[in-house]
Amino acid sequence: AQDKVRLLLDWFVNPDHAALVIAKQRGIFTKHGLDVELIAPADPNAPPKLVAAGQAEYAVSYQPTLQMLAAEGLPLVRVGVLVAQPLNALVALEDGPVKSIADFKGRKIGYSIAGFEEALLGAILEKAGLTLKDVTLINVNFALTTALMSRQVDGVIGAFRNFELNDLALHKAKGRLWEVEKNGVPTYDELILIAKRETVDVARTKKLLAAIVEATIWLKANPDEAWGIFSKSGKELDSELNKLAWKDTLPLLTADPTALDRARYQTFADFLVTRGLIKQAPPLDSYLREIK
Amino acid sequence: MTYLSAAPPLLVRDARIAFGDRLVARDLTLEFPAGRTTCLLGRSGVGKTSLLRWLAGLLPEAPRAQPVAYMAQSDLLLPWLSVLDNVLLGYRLRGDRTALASAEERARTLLDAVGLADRLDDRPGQLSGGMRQRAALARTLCEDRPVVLMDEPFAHLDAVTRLELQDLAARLLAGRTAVLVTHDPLEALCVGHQIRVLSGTPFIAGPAIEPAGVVPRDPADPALLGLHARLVAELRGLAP
Amino acid sequence: MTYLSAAPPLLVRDARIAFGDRLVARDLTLEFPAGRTTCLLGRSGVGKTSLLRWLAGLLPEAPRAQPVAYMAQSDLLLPWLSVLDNVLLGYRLRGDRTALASAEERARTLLDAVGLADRLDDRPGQLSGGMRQRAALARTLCEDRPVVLMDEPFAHLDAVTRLELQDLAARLLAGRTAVLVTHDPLEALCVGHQIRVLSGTPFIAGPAIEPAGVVPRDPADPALLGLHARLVAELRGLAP
Amino acid sequence: MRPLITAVGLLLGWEALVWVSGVPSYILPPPSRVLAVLVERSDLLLGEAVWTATEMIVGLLLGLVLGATLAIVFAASAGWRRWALPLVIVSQAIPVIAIAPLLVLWLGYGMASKVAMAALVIFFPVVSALYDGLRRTNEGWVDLARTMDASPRAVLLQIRLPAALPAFASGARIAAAVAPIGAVIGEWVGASAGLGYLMTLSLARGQTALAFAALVVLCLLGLALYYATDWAARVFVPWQSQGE
Amino acid sequence: MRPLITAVGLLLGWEALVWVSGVPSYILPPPSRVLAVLVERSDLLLGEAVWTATEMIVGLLLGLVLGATLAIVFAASAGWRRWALPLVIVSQAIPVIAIAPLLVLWLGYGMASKVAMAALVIFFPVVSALYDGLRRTNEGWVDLARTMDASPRAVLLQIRLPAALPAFASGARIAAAVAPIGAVIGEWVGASAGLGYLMTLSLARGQTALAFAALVVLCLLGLALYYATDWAARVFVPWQSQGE
Ligand SMILES: Nc1ncnc2c1ncn2[C@@H]1O[C@H](COP(=O)(O)OP(=O)(O)OP(=O)(O)O)[C@@H](O)[C@H]1O
Ligand SMILES: Nc1ncnc2c1ncn2[C@@H]1O[C@H](COP(=O)(O)OP(=O)(O)OP(=O)(O)O)[C@@H](O)[C@H]1O
Ligand SMILES: [Mg+2]
Ligand SMILES: [Mg+2]
Repeated sequence: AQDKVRLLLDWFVNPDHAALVIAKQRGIFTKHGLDVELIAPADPNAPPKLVAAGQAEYAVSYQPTLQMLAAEGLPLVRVGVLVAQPLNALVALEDGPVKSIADFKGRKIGYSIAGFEEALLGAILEKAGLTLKDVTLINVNFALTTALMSRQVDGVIGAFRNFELNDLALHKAKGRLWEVEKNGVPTYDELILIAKRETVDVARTKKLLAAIVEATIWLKANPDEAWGIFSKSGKELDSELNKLAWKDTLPLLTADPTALDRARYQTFADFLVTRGLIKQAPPLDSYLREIK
Repeated sequence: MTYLSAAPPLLVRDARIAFGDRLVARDLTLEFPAGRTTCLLGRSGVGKTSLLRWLAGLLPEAPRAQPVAYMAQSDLLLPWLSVLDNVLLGYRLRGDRTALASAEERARTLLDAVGLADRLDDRPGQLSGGMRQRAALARTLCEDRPVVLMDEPFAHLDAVTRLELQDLAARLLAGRTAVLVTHDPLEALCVGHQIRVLSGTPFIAGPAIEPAGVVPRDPADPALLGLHARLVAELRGLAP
Repeated sequence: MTYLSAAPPLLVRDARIAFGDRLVARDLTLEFPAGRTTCLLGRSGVGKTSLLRWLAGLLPEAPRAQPVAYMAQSDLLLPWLSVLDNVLLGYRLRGDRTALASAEERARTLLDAVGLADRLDDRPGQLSGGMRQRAALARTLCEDRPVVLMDEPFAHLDAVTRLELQDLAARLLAGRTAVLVTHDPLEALCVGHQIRVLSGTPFIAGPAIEPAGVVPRDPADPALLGLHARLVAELRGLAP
Repeated sequence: MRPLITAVGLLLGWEALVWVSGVPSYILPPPSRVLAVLVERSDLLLGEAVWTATEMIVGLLLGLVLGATLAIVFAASAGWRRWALPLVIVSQAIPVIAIAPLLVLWLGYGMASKVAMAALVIFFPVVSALYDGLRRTNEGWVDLARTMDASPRAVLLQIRLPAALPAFASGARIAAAVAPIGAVIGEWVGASAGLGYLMTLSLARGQTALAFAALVVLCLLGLALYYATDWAARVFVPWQSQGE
Repeated sequence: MRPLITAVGLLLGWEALVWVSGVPSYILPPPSRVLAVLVERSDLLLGEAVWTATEMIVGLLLGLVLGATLAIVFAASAGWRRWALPLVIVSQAIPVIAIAPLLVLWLGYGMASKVAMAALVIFFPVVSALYDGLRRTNEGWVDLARTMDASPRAVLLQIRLPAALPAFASGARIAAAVAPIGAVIGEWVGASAGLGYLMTLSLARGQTALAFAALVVLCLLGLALYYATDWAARVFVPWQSQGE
């Protein structure tokens, strides 16, 4: 019998989820004895909580989010990784007035609420000799590129490097991008897989990760065929932007979803403490689980 | 269709009726004899409606002793019910299905008697003012209660219909304790076993006037003429 | 306070009044003479109110020729206005400030005449039924129009007030073309220059009855007695 | 004919607005482009519209039933009113993000949780308007019913309720008009589906024309539901005024 | 006293719900914890509450004025009604995310755009209820006014409008109850302050108790606004029934 598994995505289905979608569509999960239901939630805040409450076995989340939730006492553990590097970036228009980070002084920066973008920005600005007080922060929700293109803001933080530049390009604009990890922010895993601490099923998780590995290998080898499968898995997925992002995303997908770099988590936890997002770093073992 | 069980008398003892600081009656003591029809006369605004509402138990301090049928000065027909259903309203409200079923016959007869036999299914909005009043009258009489209180029940009726319905009412009120407010002294003399004139502020009730003979009396009866003059004089505020 | 300019006659020519397939009048031709008061009598539901509404231009097909003052069968007082403001409603609605200012005096006088001098600031909800009707009457008379249409204006008044207000109305209607619906043949005989009885479905108007003498006539006048009997007979549906 | 003229007029007005104000098309696309997308992606839009329409209709029906029931309960019982009325008022202040996980926990990822949220938005105008209507019955009728020994229950159901139906219709109209947004808000709960989801997705991905195409479909659904409700209200509540 | 008992009772009910249903506290924190946070972070909460309260009140006032104006215009003019009524209905179906960029473009990131969004949510119950009320005036009064040669304008303003004030009050009550959510929705538009903003932020950081503390403050604001409106409606519209 197939093992029924509910996997909550972090947001709407997009090329970041390529490995998961391909594993499902090509029957790789089934092959590993899993019947995986991919659920795209409308509310990006909900998945970790629902996993903690046992409403799903796994969720896709972000390392900073996991660390903040763990600090708040949510019983979550990281069991794998999908994108083992930051995607987040600070973006401005190339033909705009901002040529370097220092140019942001006195300007407006938009972000979409995820809880920690303010902290990222603070670190980036400090590296350039500015503080958060030197800029006006504006929550533009998910309309990052719109806010940028209409020049209501001079830059946006929270843009994903594989999406927002393409989005700008589609609108015939060019973006200038600063990667967070090269500008004062310690590196971190953008997309991870989390589960409930008390009930992690190691055997099942192994199968899941194995399926993801297999799917990742296949799709990196057959990007065009994989795009065909991905874009047909949902009517709304077949868009020009996804097609462009697909190309940029595939190299970012990690080849080894089981890998865990504890030092990276320790450093980032310290970073979160310094930025005042959490009071105290929870013990690493309380929210990290290596599945080998 | 007459009421067989003994109807109670209506007693008002030391009643006080007031709206804010407008005192309508004070230390009011009155008795309406059992099984008889009393007509109330009085100048406009003296307090007839207020007294009737007091008797019906509708004023805050008023006790509510026995079941009454009450016909207000305005017709109070429900616009969403047909004429027939309006007449049966009491039975519908009490939710007694068997009583409702048996009352329907009575309601049809009454509506026929008030000349609305062909308007059973009309909504009140389609009726003329007098028709509405007749429907309200039918509803009150259909209630079949030992005590009946009626506030100007014939005000919107033409002279002929009025006489017919006075007769009908007098017949159906036989044996019941009824209080009927009217502005027409002659009407009071025809349908009332006794007549009381209210006057003054706060009002007091004049002595009971009891014309001879059985109700309904013939309005042409010359004996009523003298009483008529007396009533008008009382209304004018002159002692009899 | 009398109307000085010439009041027009009211003409109804080949009128048809109907509600859905209920035909109230057909090929109706009637004239109400200028400057005189016509009383309409008729059985309940015959079509008096409908005719009055036709004359007021309120029915869909009705023409609206001259300014009228219209008093409906129900009082139609606005609950949010004081009695005084209700009486001045027409002036307020027309928004003519000078007319409004000068009419206020007239309104007070009229309210005094109908016995509501001490209730000027009351809301209609605080009045008795008869008081409401008197306020509506005052409003209609305050309008000072050449044509006045009144639907049972005295229905809720006691006999004494009724006589007083009949006098008042007769005085104020002098020189105006007035149509007054009533159910009391004696009242019609007292205040009307001429009287017409409506009967039948669709209704026709009987011949004009014109009692001798000037209005308001004395109700005790024995000459009226014969006419009274004739009117009641006509109402009964018997040819005179 | 007339609604068509109105619609064309509004579209022309929108097009003119875009041209005159010079709003960039990634903020407000001109209707010509939206119409093109509407045709092109009609398949996708239709699928999501069915989902949203179901939420709207079920939410509205639920809201009407729930709203009417609560209003009647409030009118009947001072106790309930004291406890539950503040709760009902407060329920209107709760943003979906605060209780979305709770709804999923109780109702799952499917349509139930979305409809529950939609109904929460939709039911309030009905409770409020109907309860108001029930409170302001012509007192004469109530007095009459009391003299007829009517139980409070009979007064409520046979006098106050029919008298308050125009108020109910009024509340139902408001409810019908907010049903689309109720459904869209509901789509924030549970799994992604529906026009609201499509809109969020395409706005975040810069596909403004698709988002507005979804919006146009949503508006059409809203208009249809409103006019259907309005029509039903006219047919089933022919008497209009509260009083006499 | 009574509201206090009710409040305590409701809090106990909430606590019981948490214990009985076993909802984890990061989804629905027990009131005891929320109250602790409420006290602890009262400074922060108060600051955000002032912001949101301002949006609510300004939005409500704007909504009342705008709603009343539109309802009167609709009642006065069939032309306006034909063009603008569908627009008003459709305006209720528009999710904030679709027009947020547009609002920001026109009104900037300050309070104006938030108030505009809040007013858009709030004004509809007022238009709808008042317009309904204006349509169902006792026809006898209107006929009377016509015989008095009243202009349509005078009939509207002096007869229909006062007669429809109870309906307006009814709409205003609904508007007051949705004002908090209107303000929160408004905060979706480029906000960096307000209770809605605080809630989103703390939910994203897993600080559920703080989010619910903000929600409690929002609910209290909502209740206060509702009861203030209710009181005003009773005082200024003492006559209740539409008809006679
Ligand atoms: N709005 C209406 N819809 C349908 N039928 C109506 C309407 N108004 C009046 N009628 C009918 O028209 C006829 C005449 O009514 P009208 O009110 O004119 O009578 P009336 O002579 O004034 O009676 P009353 O003395 O009882 O006031 C009646 O049969 C009545 O049922
Ligand atoms: N709800 C009320 N609020 C204030 N005053 C009232 C109210 N009802 C009646 N009154 C006052 O009480 C007095 C008596 O009114 P009531 O209606 O009993 O008179 P009535 O004798 O029936 O008069 P009518 O013959 O005109 O119907 C009047 O002065 C009236 O203004
Ligand atoms: Mg009375
Ligand atoms: Mg009539």
